[in-house]
Amino acid sequence: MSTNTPPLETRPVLDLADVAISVQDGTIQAVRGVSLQVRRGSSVGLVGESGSGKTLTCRAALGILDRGCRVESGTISFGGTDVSGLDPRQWRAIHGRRVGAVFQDPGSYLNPSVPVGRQLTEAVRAATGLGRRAARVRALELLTLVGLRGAEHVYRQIPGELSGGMLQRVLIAIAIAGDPELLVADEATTALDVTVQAEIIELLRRLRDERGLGILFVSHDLGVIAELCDHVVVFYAGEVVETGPVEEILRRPRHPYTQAMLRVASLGDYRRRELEVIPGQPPSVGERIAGCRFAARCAYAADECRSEAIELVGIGDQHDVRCARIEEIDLVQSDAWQKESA
Amino acid sequence: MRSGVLRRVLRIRSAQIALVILLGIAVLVVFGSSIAPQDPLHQDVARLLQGPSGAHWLGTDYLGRDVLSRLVAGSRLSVLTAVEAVAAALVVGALPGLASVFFGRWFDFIANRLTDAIMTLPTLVFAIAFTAVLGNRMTPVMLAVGFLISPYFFRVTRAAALQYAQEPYVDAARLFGVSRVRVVGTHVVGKVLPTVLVTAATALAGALLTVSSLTFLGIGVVPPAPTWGGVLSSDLNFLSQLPWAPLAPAALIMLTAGSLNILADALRDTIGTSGPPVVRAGAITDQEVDRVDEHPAA
Amino acid sequence: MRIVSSSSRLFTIFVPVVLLSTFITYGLGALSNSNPAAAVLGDTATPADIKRMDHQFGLDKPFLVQFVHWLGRVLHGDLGHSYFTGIPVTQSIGQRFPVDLSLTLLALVFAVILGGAAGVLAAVRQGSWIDRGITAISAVFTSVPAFVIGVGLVVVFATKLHVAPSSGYVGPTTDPQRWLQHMLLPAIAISLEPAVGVARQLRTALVHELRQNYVTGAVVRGLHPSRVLFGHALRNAAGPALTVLGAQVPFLIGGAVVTETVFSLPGLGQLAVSSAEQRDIPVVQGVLLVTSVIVILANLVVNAGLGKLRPRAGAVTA
Amino acid sequence: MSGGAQASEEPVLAVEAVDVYLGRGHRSTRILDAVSLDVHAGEIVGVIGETGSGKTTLARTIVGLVDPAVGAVRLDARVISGTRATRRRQLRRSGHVQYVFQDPLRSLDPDFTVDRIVAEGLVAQGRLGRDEIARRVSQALRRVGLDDELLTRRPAEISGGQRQRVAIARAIVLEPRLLICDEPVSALDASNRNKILRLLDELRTTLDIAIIVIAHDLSSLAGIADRVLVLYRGQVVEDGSIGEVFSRPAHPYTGLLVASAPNVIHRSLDARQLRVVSRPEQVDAAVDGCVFASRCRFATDSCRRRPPLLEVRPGRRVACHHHDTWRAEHVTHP
Repeated sequence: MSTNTPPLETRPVLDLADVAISVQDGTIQAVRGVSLQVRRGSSVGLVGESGSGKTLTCRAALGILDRGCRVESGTISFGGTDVSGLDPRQWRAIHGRRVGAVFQDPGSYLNPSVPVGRQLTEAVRAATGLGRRAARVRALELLTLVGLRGAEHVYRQIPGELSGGMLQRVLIAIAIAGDPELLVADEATTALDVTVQAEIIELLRRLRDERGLGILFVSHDLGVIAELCDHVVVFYAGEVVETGPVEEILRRPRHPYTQAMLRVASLGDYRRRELEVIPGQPPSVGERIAGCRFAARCAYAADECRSEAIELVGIGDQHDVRCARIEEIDLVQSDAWQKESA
Repeated sequence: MRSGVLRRVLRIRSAQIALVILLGIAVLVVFGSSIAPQDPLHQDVARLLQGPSGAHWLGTDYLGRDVLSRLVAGSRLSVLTAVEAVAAALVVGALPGLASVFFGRWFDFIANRLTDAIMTLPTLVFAIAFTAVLGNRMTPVMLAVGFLISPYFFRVTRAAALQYAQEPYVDAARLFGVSRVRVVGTHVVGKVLPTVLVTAATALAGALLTVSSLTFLGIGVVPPAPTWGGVLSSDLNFLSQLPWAPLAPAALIMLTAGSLNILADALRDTIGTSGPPVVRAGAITDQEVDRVDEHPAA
Repeated sequence: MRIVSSSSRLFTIFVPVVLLSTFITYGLGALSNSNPAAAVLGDTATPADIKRMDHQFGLDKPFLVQFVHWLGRVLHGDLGHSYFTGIPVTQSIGQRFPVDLSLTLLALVFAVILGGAAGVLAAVRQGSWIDRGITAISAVFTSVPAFVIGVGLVVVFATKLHVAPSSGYVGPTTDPQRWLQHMLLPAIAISLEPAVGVARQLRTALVHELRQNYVTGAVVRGLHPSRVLFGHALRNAAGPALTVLGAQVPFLIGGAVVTETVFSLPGLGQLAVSSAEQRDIPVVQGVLLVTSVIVILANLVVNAGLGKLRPRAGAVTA
Repeated sequence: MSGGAQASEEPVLAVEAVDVYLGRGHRSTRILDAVSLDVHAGEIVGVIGETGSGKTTLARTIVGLVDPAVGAVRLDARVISGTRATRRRQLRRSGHVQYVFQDPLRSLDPDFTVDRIVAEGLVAQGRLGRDEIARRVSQALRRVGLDDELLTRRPAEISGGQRQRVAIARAIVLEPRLLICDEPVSALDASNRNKILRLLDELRTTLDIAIIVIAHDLSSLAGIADRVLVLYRGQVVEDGSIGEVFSRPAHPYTGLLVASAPNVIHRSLDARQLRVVSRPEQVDAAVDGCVFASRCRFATDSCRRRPPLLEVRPGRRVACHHHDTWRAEHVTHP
């Protein structure tokens, strides 16, 4: 993360500093050196291919890592309190009250045999301690707040009777039931239809702006991140390779992987053309590689890239890149640009 | 057969032990009375109800007969009749279960109601009633028991077969013009087989307990003939003199049934980890019927 | 074939089942080649005597007519008379029925409590020594016939420790405490097998449920672990376990019949065995019918329980 | 490249106004409603539709896993829908129509090795000897960019992208006239998605086959499709060349679809301005009206009648009463 002083005077809601996560009982280090911050009213997007470590990072921040996975080093703190060593009982004070979460495949995160309203009321009561009746009233308000029409009717339905978009709205209502400062959304729009996805993004944007919710948004789709987030963290093979404000990353990506990712992303143009691909495949999770982990697939890779570990370097206002050849690449690209325009 | 399932099962230590025990039992079954150390029917009034000794390793019973010889000689009847029951159940249950892939909802409806009906008949009471009809012989009684447990085979096989028959690779094969029978033969049968094996092993253990229960009650055997349950039953009247006497026959029954159960568990675990969905016993069938509807015959 | 209501389910499923199982029961008796008249009248009977007797028992009519008549009488509570003693079958069954009913019900209660607790404990402490211990004990009990356990209990608690009676029966209305004393050991003996069945299924289902996303979801909502376990996971895992319990009832009754012998309880089992030896078909039919009805009733109860657990009937699934 | 540029005079596939129902008796529902579609050799046609649009049912109808109640499916002018079992088997064994299923992992038998999977169709034909089959299998694998060392692997032992290639190899080994790919890239990340799409693009020219790609989002069609058919709840709402349809959608639903697609560059339509704010209740209630009316911002009373699928320009069809006016109502505020 950049060493610049944060522009907002508020303390970050979520602060990850140099976090490393191991899987399979510590035998494989899947994520290393991740630092990121989320502030109230802002949204940070984690983007990367499957296996890049973005989901592990976000589950670590939620304190719900699977058995065999562990935060090896670094600190995770919520509003200044370090949570990396908390036990499940202590986490309960944070879950629902300070952080809510939504996931991909919303239906599976609800008990299939219990009406959604009862699950929402239950979450309201757990987070606020309200009485049964007051919690029910609050639950109906929340259903309306997340844009569900006919809250009374939806309240009584079981998950199997609702569409994916409705379920995700219910899950968002549950997540914000305790009025938390942070919402973690792990591929929350991935399985949805595009029109529904756009509506959910719209809803998240509204909650962020109106309630000052901080959002940590995980997606493999840079397009979705671009729609919602103001800050992007690009993951590749367990490391952060580039992080910065969303406009800057989209306009002038500096890491060759980010550049490649933008080239293969959907461009909003549907004419026939030769589609771009990134040659090769990412290294397997935890594979030991001296030097840059992207070097094997990188057109600019040189000997220096393969010998020693590359540091994340600040190159501008909150813009960091993990690339040893960033200056040379800039030169090559501006040359190419000049030739093209000449 | 799913490649390597058996090989993986045999890598499990408990399964190895179980298999060794079962092989030992199989030797007893095959050679039976010919390897019994003494004549299982020979009565020795001079040695009634004796404890273990050099001459009689497991002691003698109330007629002075050698308990070890009676147990060894009784293996064949005790185990083979159980095998008969399971074989009958396999034929009556598993084959129609597999065939249910081919037939429509009416076959399904009737088969399921019939299955429900058979499952309400209490096995032992039915077996007892059967001796009233057909006389006190073991084989027909156990065929009847096989009939009663066939619904379990039917359900397990049917559920598994229908599940696999709906996989897209089955559709894919059908789109190549492969006939239904051949599709089921190549893509379904092999995957259902381990599940059927698990059921068979469990059912065999259960049938063994049923045989011993029946022989314990004196049903299905004509007195001097030795059986495991019969030895146990005769010991029961002399508990005050020889309280540990039931141990040997009980242990024999437990070892056999236990080994079968361990083998079934090992098999189940192996299938479970290698991919195919776990078939829940006695799962409610209406949903399956619905799924069949959505699968128009072509 | 979607279930519209429980009453239509009753008609589409249980009525055919009851009809079929009674038919099998009756058919079994009728198929027997043994001629009751000849058996009762002995070697000296003349063909005319036998014919008269056949007519008296209704055995000269076509099979289906006999079945319908028999069914009609059964519906009026008439199971016929014993060929030998002439005592109404309902009377001899009525005397012994309470023994088996007490035994079965008590055993079911034990099975639910023991199996439920063991299954939940094993699933929650999955992989621990508690789980392995429960699994090992389960493996032992599935391999032991109920009567062997009964014999073991008699040896330990009655013959050695003298803390429980080894035989006999006292009605619950006569003396509830002594009833329980007499029932305790046999009920435990036959409850262990179904308890193991429940425990194993519950463990499997609960382990499966605890891995589901909705459990993770409940955790990040800050719900109390007991709420997650009992309010969510167990609710969904209980269904398969209950189904297994229902499927165990026929075996439970079988266990009861054998265990009666061990504890010298005057129940249906002894009646069944002695009438089977004598080929007293009406009595055998009666016992089979009554035990089948117990099974069907138990399954109705289980189904009602399943209905409560599952989402509303007719729910649209996507 | 404009729509239908490579069209020969006779389409390989002609779907003629098919209605498809699924389910039995009173639970039967209409999944496809008067859907028609032509595909020519060397052409890729995209079918785009969201959950419940009937896109997979359309694919299953074309390959003959589902029979249409009304209408017909023709391959090279011969009817192939609703035929008898023997004729159907004959058609299937010909291998002219091939289907690449949505989920490559589940559509490949986990117990089979790659060579057996790819050979299955040839074995079913029973025409070729073992050596010839082996030769064709390895040729098909090379064509999709896989090498022979994969032959003895099982589906679980290869990557997601490789599985999809195996599924495509299994289809093209039979030298089909028509290839239908159901969501061929939805399970893949962006780079692997583009690799598979490039492969399809290559196959259509090298093999001169007609290809239908079914997708739920635009990115799975981008760059390869010539024409696109937009399905909404079982009806075709718009079709035409992909460039035209997506750069200037004529149906409000297509507009919403384009505007909703996540995008890293500036777009011309704003989804927020296309969503329903309020609408006359009676439009909602109309059973025989426009299928999209309940979600359409521009719906009026006239939308209680079903709009016909009109050919507004050669090769461009739209089913909307307001197709030429709604864009004018859509005002972009800065």
